[in-house]
Amino acid sequence: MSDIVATNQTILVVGGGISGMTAALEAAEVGKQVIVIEKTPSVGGRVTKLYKYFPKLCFPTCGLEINQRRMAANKNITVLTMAEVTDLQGEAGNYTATVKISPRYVNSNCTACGACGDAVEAEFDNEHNYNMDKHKGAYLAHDMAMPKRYVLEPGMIGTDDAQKAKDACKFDAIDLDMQEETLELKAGAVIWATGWRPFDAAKIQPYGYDRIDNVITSVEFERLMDPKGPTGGKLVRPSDGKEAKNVAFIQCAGSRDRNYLKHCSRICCMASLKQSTYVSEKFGDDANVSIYYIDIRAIDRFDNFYQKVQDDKNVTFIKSKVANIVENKENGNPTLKGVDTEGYHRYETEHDLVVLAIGMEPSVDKNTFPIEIKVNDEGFIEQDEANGGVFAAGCSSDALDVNRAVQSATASALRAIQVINKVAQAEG
Amino acid sequence: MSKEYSFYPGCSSQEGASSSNYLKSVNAMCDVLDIKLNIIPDWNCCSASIGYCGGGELPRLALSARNIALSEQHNAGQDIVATCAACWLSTKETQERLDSDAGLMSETNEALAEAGLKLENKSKIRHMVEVLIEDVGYEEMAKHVKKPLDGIKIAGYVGCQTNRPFGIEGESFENPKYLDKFIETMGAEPVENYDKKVSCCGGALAFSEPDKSQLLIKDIIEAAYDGGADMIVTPCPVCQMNVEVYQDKINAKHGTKFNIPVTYYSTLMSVAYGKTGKESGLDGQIIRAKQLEAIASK
Amino acid sequence: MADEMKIGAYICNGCGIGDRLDSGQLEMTATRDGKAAVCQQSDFLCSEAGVKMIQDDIDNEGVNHVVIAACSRRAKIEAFSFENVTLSRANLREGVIWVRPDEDDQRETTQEMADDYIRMACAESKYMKVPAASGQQEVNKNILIAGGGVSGMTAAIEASKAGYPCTIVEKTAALGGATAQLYKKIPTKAPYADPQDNGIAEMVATIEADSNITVCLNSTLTKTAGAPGRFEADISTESGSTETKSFGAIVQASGFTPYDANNLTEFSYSKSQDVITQAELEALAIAADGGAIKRPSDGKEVTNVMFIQCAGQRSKKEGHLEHCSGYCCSASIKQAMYFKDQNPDIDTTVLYSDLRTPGAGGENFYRSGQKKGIIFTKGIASEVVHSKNPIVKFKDLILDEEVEDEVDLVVLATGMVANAGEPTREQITIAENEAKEAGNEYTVSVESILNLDYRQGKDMPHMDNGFADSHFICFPYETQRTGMYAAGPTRRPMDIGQSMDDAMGAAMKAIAAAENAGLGKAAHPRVADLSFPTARLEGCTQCKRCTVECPFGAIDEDEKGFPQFNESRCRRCGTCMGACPVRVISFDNYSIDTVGQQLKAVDIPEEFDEKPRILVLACENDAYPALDMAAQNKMDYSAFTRVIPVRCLGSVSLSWITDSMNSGYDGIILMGCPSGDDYQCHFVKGSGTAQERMSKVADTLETLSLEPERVQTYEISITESDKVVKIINDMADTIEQIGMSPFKF
Amino acid sequence: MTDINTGMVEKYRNDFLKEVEANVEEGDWVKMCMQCGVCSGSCPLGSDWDHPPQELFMMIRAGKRDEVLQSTSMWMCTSCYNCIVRCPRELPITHIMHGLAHYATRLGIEPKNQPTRQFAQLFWDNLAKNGRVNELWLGVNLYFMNGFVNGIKVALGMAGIGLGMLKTGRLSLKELVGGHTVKDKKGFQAMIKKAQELEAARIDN
Repeated sequence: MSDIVATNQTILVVGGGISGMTAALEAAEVGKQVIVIEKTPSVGGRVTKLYKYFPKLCFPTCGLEINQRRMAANKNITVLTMAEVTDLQGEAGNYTATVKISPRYVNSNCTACGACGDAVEAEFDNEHNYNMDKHKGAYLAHDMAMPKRYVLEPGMIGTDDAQKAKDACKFDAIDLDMQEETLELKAGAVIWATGWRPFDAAKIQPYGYDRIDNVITSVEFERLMDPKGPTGGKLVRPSDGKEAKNVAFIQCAGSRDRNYLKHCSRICCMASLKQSTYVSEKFGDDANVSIYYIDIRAIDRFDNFYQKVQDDKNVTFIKSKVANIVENKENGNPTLKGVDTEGYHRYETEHDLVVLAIGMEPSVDKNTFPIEIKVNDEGFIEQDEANGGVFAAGCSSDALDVNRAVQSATASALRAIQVINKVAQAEG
Repeated sequence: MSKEYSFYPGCSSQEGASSSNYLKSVNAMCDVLDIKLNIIPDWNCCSASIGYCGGGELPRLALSARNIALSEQHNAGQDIVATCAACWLSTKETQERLDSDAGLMSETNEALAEAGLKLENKSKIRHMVEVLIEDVGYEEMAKHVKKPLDGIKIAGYVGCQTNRPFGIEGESFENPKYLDKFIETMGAEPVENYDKKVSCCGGALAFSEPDKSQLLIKDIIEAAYDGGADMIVTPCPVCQMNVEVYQDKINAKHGTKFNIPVTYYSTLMSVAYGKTGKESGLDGQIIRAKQLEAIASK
Repeated sequence: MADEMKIGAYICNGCGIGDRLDSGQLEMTATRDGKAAVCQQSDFLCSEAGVKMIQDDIDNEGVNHVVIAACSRRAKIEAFSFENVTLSRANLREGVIWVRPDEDDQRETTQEMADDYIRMACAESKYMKVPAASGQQEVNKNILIAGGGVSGMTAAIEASKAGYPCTIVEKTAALGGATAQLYKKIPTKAPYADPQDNGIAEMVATIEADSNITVCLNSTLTKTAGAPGRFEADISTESGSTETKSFGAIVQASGFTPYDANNLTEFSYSKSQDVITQAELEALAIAADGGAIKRPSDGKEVTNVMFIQCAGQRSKKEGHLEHCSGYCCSASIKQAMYFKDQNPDIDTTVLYSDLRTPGAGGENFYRSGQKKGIIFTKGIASEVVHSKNPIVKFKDLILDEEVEDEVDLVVLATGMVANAGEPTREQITIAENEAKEAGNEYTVSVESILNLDYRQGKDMPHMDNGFADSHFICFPYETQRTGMYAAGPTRRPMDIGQSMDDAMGAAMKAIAAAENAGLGKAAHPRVADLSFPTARLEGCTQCKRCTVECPFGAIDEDEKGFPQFNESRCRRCGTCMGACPVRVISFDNYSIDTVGQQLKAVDIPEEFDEKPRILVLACENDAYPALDMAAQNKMDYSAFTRVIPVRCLGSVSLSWITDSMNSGYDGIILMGCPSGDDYQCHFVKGSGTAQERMSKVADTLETLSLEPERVQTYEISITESDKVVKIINDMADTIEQIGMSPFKF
Repeated sequence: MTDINTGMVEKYRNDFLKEVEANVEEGDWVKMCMQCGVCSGSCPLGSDWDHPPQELFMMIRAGKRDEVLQSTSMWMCTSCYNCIVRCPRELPITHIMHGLAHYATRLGIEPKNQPTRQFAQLFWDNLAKNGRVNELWLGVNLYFMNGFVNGIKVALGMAGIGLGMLKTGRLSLKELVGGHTVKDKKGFQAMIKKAQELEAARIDN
């Protein structure tokens, strides 16, 4: 890692999701030096876990392919995976970041031939599928993982499996003695693109996510549709593998609620509308979707999509925050209790599966930023002079859909370039 | 050394009142755990959550304020501990409301002045359950068990007001676990996912809306039976009374055959701690808790 | 680059290639059939040693055409990137051994597959040139900004901060646009509790103080010619004077027009003075300037006001807007606060169907509105009756009852109509035909903003609901006119906060466009590609297909009707190349020959060998990765398949189809991206255009008396690995049924 | 206070809302409701409410003064606090319900024969007298609150329970005479009186 060149004309991008990639690319494609710090073994972030995008219902990997090709072809970009910024000092035009790099146990010799994966036995939780299934101890996060380089589970190190993996590799790509590294990087500007994480559904006690098998989150539901997901693309429910034809979506699961997240996460309404089409796609007229909502927030052209879903006679909308969910012990169906507030109608309805349209929480906790920075009550970074040369991109700045996250990231690239160009001018 | 608390027993715990047996068992339990309860002298009723018709906001606040003031005067520096959910709740609510509203605070003190009292409003207001969990701890609670309650399956019915809106630190509103832990600690077996654990028994409306309330009670008891419970245990006097005493009426009305004892956590504990049935207030059971009696008389 | 061509072929034996294939045989194929002057093997070609070996040959042996026979062109890109040489990749790993079972009786066909890919790569290599910029390009850092509203001003200020001179062309006499007409704006900072100053004054001051920013007021763009890096814009003032300036790129921030509330007869807008729009309320608020707001009809101080949300929006009704304008809920909250902050006793009711205040700021602002006593009622207004005081008739959806409410003032939350300029020629033609069918006349009612001197039309194409939005979710700024970027409400309905963010993004893209045009590099998605299309005009028949089919309006025609390529407008998709019936258009590194010679290089066995050949032309963006991932997951497909990646299905020349048919291929599969309304083609129209062309192939097959099943076109998304495999194997079955092609020699 | 509902087209004025904010315990929270209905769905006696809490809040905003104050709904509150803990907008719904009930009573327009209304009043009178609740009298009064004959029926109906309670010492006949009480009755009653005066001064003008 010592060969990384970083000066105070370098832009440091923290986070390699769609926002971080975009910011990095926009800056690099006008000739700026960019270093991307990604915590996981591969770039791409949350969107790699989405089956389709709303409102076009196209596949995220399609745009990812282009972005990854752009990155691979661009010599101005250095990507550090399994890396985290542990400290950040300095001011606009002159930052020093301390970066911790966890061992991958696989070096750049790896050709992703897969021999190590075939050689090992032990299995580990598959984070890419929100731990709904397992993967081998030597793995690629997903088919399009970039860098296309295997990873060893730390838990495997010291076991026979680790040795098996090493022995299976013809290219000497596996280095079981790899140690954690720490490096210091200079930077003129920092783009903070650490994105979001789904709110912990177990905290929403009335919905029994921790007690009822057939209550899952929207991000998990997304994985069910994916051919490479835990169900191989089948829309079946966890308890008994029964086809989930009668599906309830609960909006504001964790959002707009002082008990959890006070803010509106913006994407959840559209996510559920999108996911309602999954159910129709799978089961046609046997599909039966109920969407429990407070307000359907399908703004601008998204409303056209909302109108399309409204025209689907298999989808019903109920203005109601579901009060609680109990499990029908006979058939495992979650039963939703509440009141439809449009004219006061009580309901007690059974569904095959309940999907919590889970809220968006900033990945980085308010108080754990490595540098003094303006963060609002919701934990999002405010655009503020006081932040100096640190700029938020994407969902670290607000709850945003992909399109808006990319806009925000593109804007952040310009903010960073403004700083860099000043430095360049000063240095002549 | 023994822990001392300023104790607010509440109307229902008085001698000859509906949960006098609760007080008995609490005393027995505290005796073992070396907890000293100093009763607040001349305490008054908190008006529970049913005084609102006649009593306005301020008069009701004044009631609990008087108790706190008396405690601060006579049991200075001691946490106020209540065994009754309603007492605990009203007192705690009063403290919160007055803390957040200077106007109400001064008006309350104006009223208290008529009784020659002044409120500082600084004492901590706690439920006996909190004392057990936070000050005594499960380990210590377990140490004193002489007669483990082997082979009894118990539905831990937490009810409403011990659980909401304040509840016990670290427990969820929908599925608090502490009562089950008590049961286990005493050597008995808790009913897993007892899904009426925090449902409402109708509270005071058991008197005014008997039919409606008894439907709620019916569900609570049914769920306990479904879970294979031999008995039900609760931390709340109203819950205990409502769930125990109406079983005959429910049987008569709905053709059920309910006959399940309902006791307090303190009853379990004092029996497990080797106290006699009388000391444990078992004689206060309308539906006799025979298994506990058997253990107590061993 | 060296004068004479020298091909170096490098065969990797790693990842099982060596175990599965006879590398000696491969080497022979490369040298004998592929005419590789140098051929070396390596057990680990992507290793430092392997790469060094190749670089040495380039440096010392004069190798200038490199053929890598290893893994997919999508793998080890960083390792296999060499300067000043052409690069071809024979995909032996994902293309051969990973899609074929490791069985002895399969070895022969698998080896044949590999040999063919070597031949194909060498053939391609032979016809590739190292692309060099045309010399046409020039660096021009000046950014043209159409529109002086908050979006345009932001773009100018921010681009200038980065060192790029900007010129704002504003139609009116002042900067500030719609925002300047606001008493206050929706808050853009925590705690998002109160309306904020609109901020225009400071921005104007900043601009005036910035010598890098030129402002042309009372001015419009009467003509915009050229291309990124060399735009020539005629800036004309009202007085008629015109100045021509050159620019590197353009930001279009032409804003919006408020929806015409006169269409809302049900709400008596034109009848009652006390039924007004949000814009009109701003005027009243400015007039009141913190004092009591008086209503228009009689100057009475307003004591109660009702806001009707979604007025003429979110509805398919004739004359209504189908979209949601996104900002109106927050705007009504803000305006209700005008009243509440001045006098809390004024009753303010917001009648909504879905209250839309997304994000952290939005929800805080909603709560703040409630705290201030604004009443929110979920209901649908059916009518506003004009009387002394307007009477609002609505259904309260919560209380489920019809209500009549008499108020002092009604405010209609009408939406945004984009100022996106004229539709494209293509769009106009479609609209005209639709109108004709309906028996009406279609006339373009809007003024052009850019007045582009492009044969495709005067402005950027309109997307959903008439906005100049991008169709892409991952690439929100990708318009179909290179070097021009829409910002603010002309792109998509949005509030001020979003517009400012959006304008910064657009400025960023404009800067990138200007810089890359200066270097002759392509814009998205083939970023940095130096190749560009050229035509042998002596062969051109002036059929104009290239100019018509170019998705990006990159090609003009000279007076004789010959195509004029504008390199910096071009995205290098090759649709023009595919369109050209006389095959005169080509790129240095991608041409009729680079593909045509590959398919000719494939060894076509005799008919009785029972070894058919299936040609797959796969889009490099989605279909080819899908094939790669099928291989990664070790799915098998027919050993008779030969895959050639293409830049876009739009670049596929019919000659490739006819040639391969003539040379005895038994089946041809074209794989492109989904087209239509939700198209996924990165070049917008490429795959759609290709499918149109292919629909005509049937006749060609007839004339050759071949079964139409032999040529099939499919839409493939990148995730559809199972599908691509099935398609190929189905084709193999089909061929078994209908038999081999009679055209084998 | 004039009846706002009679004015045909003078709805959705905030007069009643403001009245509630001024005079009803925790009334200033009513405007914060966003009509999600989680309170209504969480109520154990929900189905017995003519108008669940969230609807009452909307009615208050719509100025339906009499319909709200004369409603039996808030008297259905069992004080289980489910609504409070689940409300996403932290409305103290239980207290608002109590507050509305009390305010209706104060205005004398509450549903007179609503049993909880009657029991709640008995309970207050009972404790206000001695400072502590006399369960026996409370019970006796309760059974006879709807007149003597009906009272006998109820009493007999409850006799079994009463007996059980007596046997187990959880109900004491001592309560018939004297019974539990605070010692400082005078001070206690003065305090209550003062509190009532102060509150009245705040509300009744």
